[in-house]
Amino acid sequence: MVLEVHNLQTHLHLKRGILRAVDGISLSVGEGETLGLVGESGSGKTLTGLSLLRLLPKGSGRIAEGSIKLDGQELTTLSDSAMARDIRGRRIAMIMQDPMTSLNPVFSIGDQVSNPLRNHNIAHGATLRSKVIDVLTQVRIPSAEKRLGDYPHQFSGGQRQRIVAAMAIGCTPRLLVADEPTTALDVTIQVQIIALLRQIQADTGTGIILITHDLGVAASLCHRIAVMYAGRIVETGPVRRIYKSPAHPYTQALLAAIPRLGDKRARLQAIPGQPPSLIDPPTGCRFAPRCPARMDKCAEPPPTVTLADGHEAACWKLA
Amino acid sequence: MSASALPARRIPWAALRRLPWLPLLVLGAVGIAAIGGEAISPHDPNGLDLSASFKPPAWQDGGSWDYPLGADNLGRDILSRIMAGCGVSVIVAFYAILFSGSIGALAGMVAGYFGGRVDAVLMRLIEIQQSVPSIALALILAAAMEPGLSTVVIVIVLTYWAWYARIIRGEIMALKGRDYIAFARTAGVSTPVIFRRHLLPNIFNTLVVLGTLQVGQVILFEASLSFLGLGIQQPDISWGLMLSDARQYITNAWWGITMPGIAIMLTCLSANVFGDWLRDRLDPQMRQL
Amino acid sequence: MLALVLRRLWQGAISILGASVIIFVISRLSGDPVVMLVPPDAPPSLIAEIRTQYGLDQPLVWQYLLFVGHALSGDFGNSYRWQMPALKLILDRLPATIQLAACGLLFSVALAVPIGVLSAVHRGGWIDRIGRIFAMLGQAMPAFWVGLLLILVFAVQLNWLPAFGHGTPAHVVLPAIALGWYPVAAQTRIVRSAMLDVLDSDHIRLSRALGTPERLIVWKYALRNAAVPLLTMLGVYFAAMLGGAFVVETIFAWPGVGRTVVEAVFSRDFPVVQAGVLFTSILFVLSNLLVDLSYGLVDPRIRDVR
Amino acid sequence: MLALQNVTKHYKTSRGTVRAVEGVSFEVRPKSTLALVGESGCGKTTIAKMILQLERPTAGAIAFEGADTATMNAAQLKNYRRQVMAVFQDPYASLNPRLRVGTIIAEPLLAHESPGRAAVEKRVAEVLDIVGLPATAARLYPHEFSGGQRQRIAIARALALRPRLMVLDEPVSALDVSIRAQVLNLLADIQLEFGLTYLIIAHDLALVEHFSNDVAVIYLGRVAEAGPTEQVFAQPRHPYTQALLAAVPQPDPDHVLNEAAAAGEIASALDPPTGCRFHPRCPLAIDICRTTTPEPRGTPHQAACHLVEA
Repeated sequence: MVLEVHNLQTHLHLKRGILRAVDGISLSVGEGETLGLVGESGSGKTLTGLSLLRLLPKGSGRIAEGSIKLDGQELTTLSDSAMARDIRGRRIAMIMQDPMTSLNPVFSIGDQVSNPLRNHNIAHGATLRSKVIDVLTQVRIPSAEKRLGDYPHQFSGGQRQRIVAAMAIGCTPRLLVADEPTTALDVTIQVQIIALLRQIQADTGTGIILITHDLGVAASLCHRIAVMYAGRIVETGPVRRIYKSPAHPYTQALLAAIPRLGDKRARLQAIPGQPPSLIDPPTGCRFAPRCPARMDKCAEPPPTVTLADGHEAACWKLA
Repeated sequence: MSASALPARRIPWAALRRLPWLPLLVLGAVGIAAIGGEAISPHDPNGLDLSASFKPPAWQDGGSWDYPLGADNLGRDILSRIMAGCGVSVIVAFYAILFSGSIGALAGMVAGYFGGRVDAVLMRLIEIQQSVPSIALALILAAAMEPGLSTVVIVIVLTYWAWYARIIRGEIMALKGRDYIAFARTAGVSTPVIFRRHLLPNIFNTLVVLGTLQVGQVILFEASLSFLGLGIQQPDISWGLMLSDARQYITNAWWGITMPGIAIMLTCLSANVFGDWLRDRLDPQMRQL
Repeated sequence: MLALVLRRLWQGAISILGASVIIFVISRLSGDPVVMLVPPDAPPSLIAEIRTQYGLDQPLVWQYLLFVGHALSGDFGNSYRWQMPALKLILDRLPATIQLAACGLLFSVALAVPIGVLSAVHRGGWIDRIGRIFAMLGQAMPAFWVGLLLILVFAVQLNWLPAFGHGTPAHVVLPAIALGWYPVAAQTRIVRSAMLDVLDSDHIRLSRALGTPERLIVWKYALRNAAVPLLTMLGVYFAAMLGGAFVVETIFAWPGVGRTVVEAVFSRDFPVVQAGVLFTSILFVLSNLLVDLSYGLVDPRIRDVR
Repeated sequence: MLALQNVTKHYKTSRGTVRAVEGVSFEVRPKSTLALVGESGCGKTTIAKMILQLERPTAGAIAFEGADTATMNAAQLKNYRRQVMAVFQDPYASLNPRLRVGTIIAEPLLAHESPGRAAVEKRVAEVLDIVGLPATAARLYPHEFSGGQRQRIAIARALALRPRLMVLDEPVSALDVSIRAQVLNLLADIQLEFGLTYLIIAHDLALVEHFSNDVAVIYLGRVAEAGPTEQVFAQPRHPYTQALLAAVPQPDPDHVLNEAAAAGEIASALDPPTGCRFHPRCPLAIDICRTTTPEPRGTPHQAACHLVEA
């Protein structure tokens, strides 16, 4: 396993109280595997990604408990300078949502793409330049060597996301955390970035954590899916099982709530209510207040039930 | 995150409990001295007493509590003169802020909301205004007119209206782009109602904050002009004028230039701290001003 | 780029023209300007002569055009007091003022940039707090008072530095500090808030996520982004220095334009006042022009967009 | 009910003329839903702004029940504004945070009628009930509600005057997946109940197929394809529509995306391609596509493509 996370708890210390944004999740990513972390806003998926890099909001964010192991090495106890030197950008890299803002507008892309290579002592001098051209060519930036001196605003949104990907893969990281990498893009561009991520994985064998709210994007890219709700993983399993035979009522409800092409139902199955506050979350199953299959038992924490090889769900109904 | 995602900006009475008391105390004292005038000052501020000439502050050798902050070259009580100077500062600040604020706000609102040619003309006017340094403007005004309180006010208004106009214009333009104003326009709500309901409440807070923050600047400006001899004239008393008088005796009497300066500093400091506090409460988005 | 330069030049010319209107109109506010152009005891024949000579019997618009015409040919009239062309008087004093303003700006920027950056990086820390206190104090102290205090302490009491005059580098220290003191506060605020904005941006977050050392993030990647507001600031504050120079030059007996104009106001030496103020405005507009043109150096977007 | 005829909008900027909308025509049938679909920058929002009279068309006509909006007098325009209401994308930006919900909802009401206080309160309570919020909501401020609830308030406000046409600009794209269905169902319900006509602007094709009766696919300011939703989605004729549909990820791991359907990137409206604006990305482009703008062919299912038989 490239990454193994066990019982991770990330808290945000706010004025209103402690927000348990990530509340005891466990997951793993294998070599060449893509894990989809699927959930709605506020489900804790983005903070999970930032926890892996230990880049939580300064002052308020804290990893309260749990372990994060990268190739067997524990990250939660590593010093911050060691994280910056050996982990971030070197062994775990990141792609963010908005390509229009994730590149520095006043530095040339040559400088920005070479920056991680230089900082991590991957290449210097003349080899640095050829390496940068290589990486840019790998993400299919046309005539890369002529464009090293260009600035981000001279590229389109899709190209910028390719450049961000180039910055991320330059040091051939073991794990790529992609936080909504296609959400800000148009459909026809989105499909190109999906293809690019697939190609990067085929070329380098990197593990990918894809953080997304879009069940379509997750289905097209992931090998396994972990569905998050209110700070917890409610169901995890191989992609086919999650979409074809979802076990947790939340996963089922989510899949029923989205319109699909070619599917002309008159009404969508809405999920009533809203997610709970994570400052003072319910003790039992967090989806219970909105769940159609709610039982008395749901007031207690639900057990994690193994349904098939690698397919687990936390629900009393399945126990 | 968009600014409108903030909680509704009602007048935050709860927050008023944590008033900045010290600055308010200083400003209150200035206000009382301005209103009370000679009635409450220990000496006649213009009263000469050559025997008390260059009397140091009370805590120094040779000082007496009769002249707590010392006396100037003509033996006039510095404390009484500082108290008398409060009046000028308050009057100048009041009129200058009232006029520059209303002119600037009106220009800014009109230009910001209607845009186009009106806006272009205003922006050019602001640019021109800003190409004459305000002290230079004061100099030619003083050369052309009698220096005095009203000249000081006119100069400050001519200088600061553009500051208000620019900020209010920017705020109106930002507000104008908000979806709730777009909705009001599409729903047929009339322009005066849009101004009253959506624009003025926002602008009002901004104006209050800008006005408070301007108090300190106006006081400094008045002091500078009076110091140069282009502002308040004898026998009226202003802090800047006191400093100008004391300047030539800088080697004999350090208190002459120190005490009025401290009065200026404390008043400005208090006004600025209070303004910052107001801004943080009423208009957290303006923090960089 | 050339088009941009030309457009900014044109706009600058308009501004200076506008400034000349302001100066002209105000100088006519007090009524008959001849009174200011002649000695108080001038005989009526001289007044009439000067009136015709300066075209003051003509309509106001024509008078303005005459004023501009004369100004363009370098004729602002003769200084009554110094008996020499006002223009030459001002031009002679201009270098000293520029020198003082530049030193003042250097002092304030050298203080404001590091304090602002460190305040933003250690937001809420001790540098931030001390910076805030200093900023608060700075904004409450008029430049002339700072100047007097500096003279009191460093010239009168300690006798370290000269209080008056011009010539050696030591002479410029106190006036430059007095001039640069007030803007430090506002500049620190601008740098701090610009840095806070940048440090909170996605691209800095990405830089961190890719392991860029914090030192590089702050002093290279973030600071260059913050440079645009910083540059704007430079233009505005160089201009403010020119304004402040009127007061500071008077205190320190600095032989610059400011002191000359202040003295001219008291001797009602109107040609000198007009020339001095107009040249301050020109300097003002030129400095803003330079700043506008230098944006392109730090921000590549501006190079392409306009 | 609403008809756009050759509507064009050009913006003059310092960098040149932005041809945001170019000769767009379509018609919205009463009590039905027409969807405008397209990618960002295609001009769909500009079209909505023109319909809402926030912008004036550079050329062309927008007619409401046969009357040209450009020639309306003040009273007619006011009546038009009363009949046409808008719901915007971001429920955080579209409600004034300083006003109580009751005041927000009553805003259009008070602009057109002068009912008494009690009448206003009654109407507000009525529409709040329709959108599924308690009458007590009127006394609260927007920040006390979640995104989905705020969008309900925005819908209530648009509904207060019982308009005929509602322009829905991406009404659910700012909401979470589980909340979207609630709001979409609500919109469908009130359409049926009050006989409303909808013009919805969206980029989510599955949503459009689900929600609309007719659709117009916009590419770079022009209508590429338009017609009854069922026909357009079942048999897309324009290569752009085909590419769009092939690129939508499906919540189905067996679905294969067609990555080659539309290569390259969208051109700039500052300098749109000649001829068919899609030709640089079109896998089927032939010579005529580069030179001649294709006219729409077919009715009611029309496509503006040289390769489509009339």
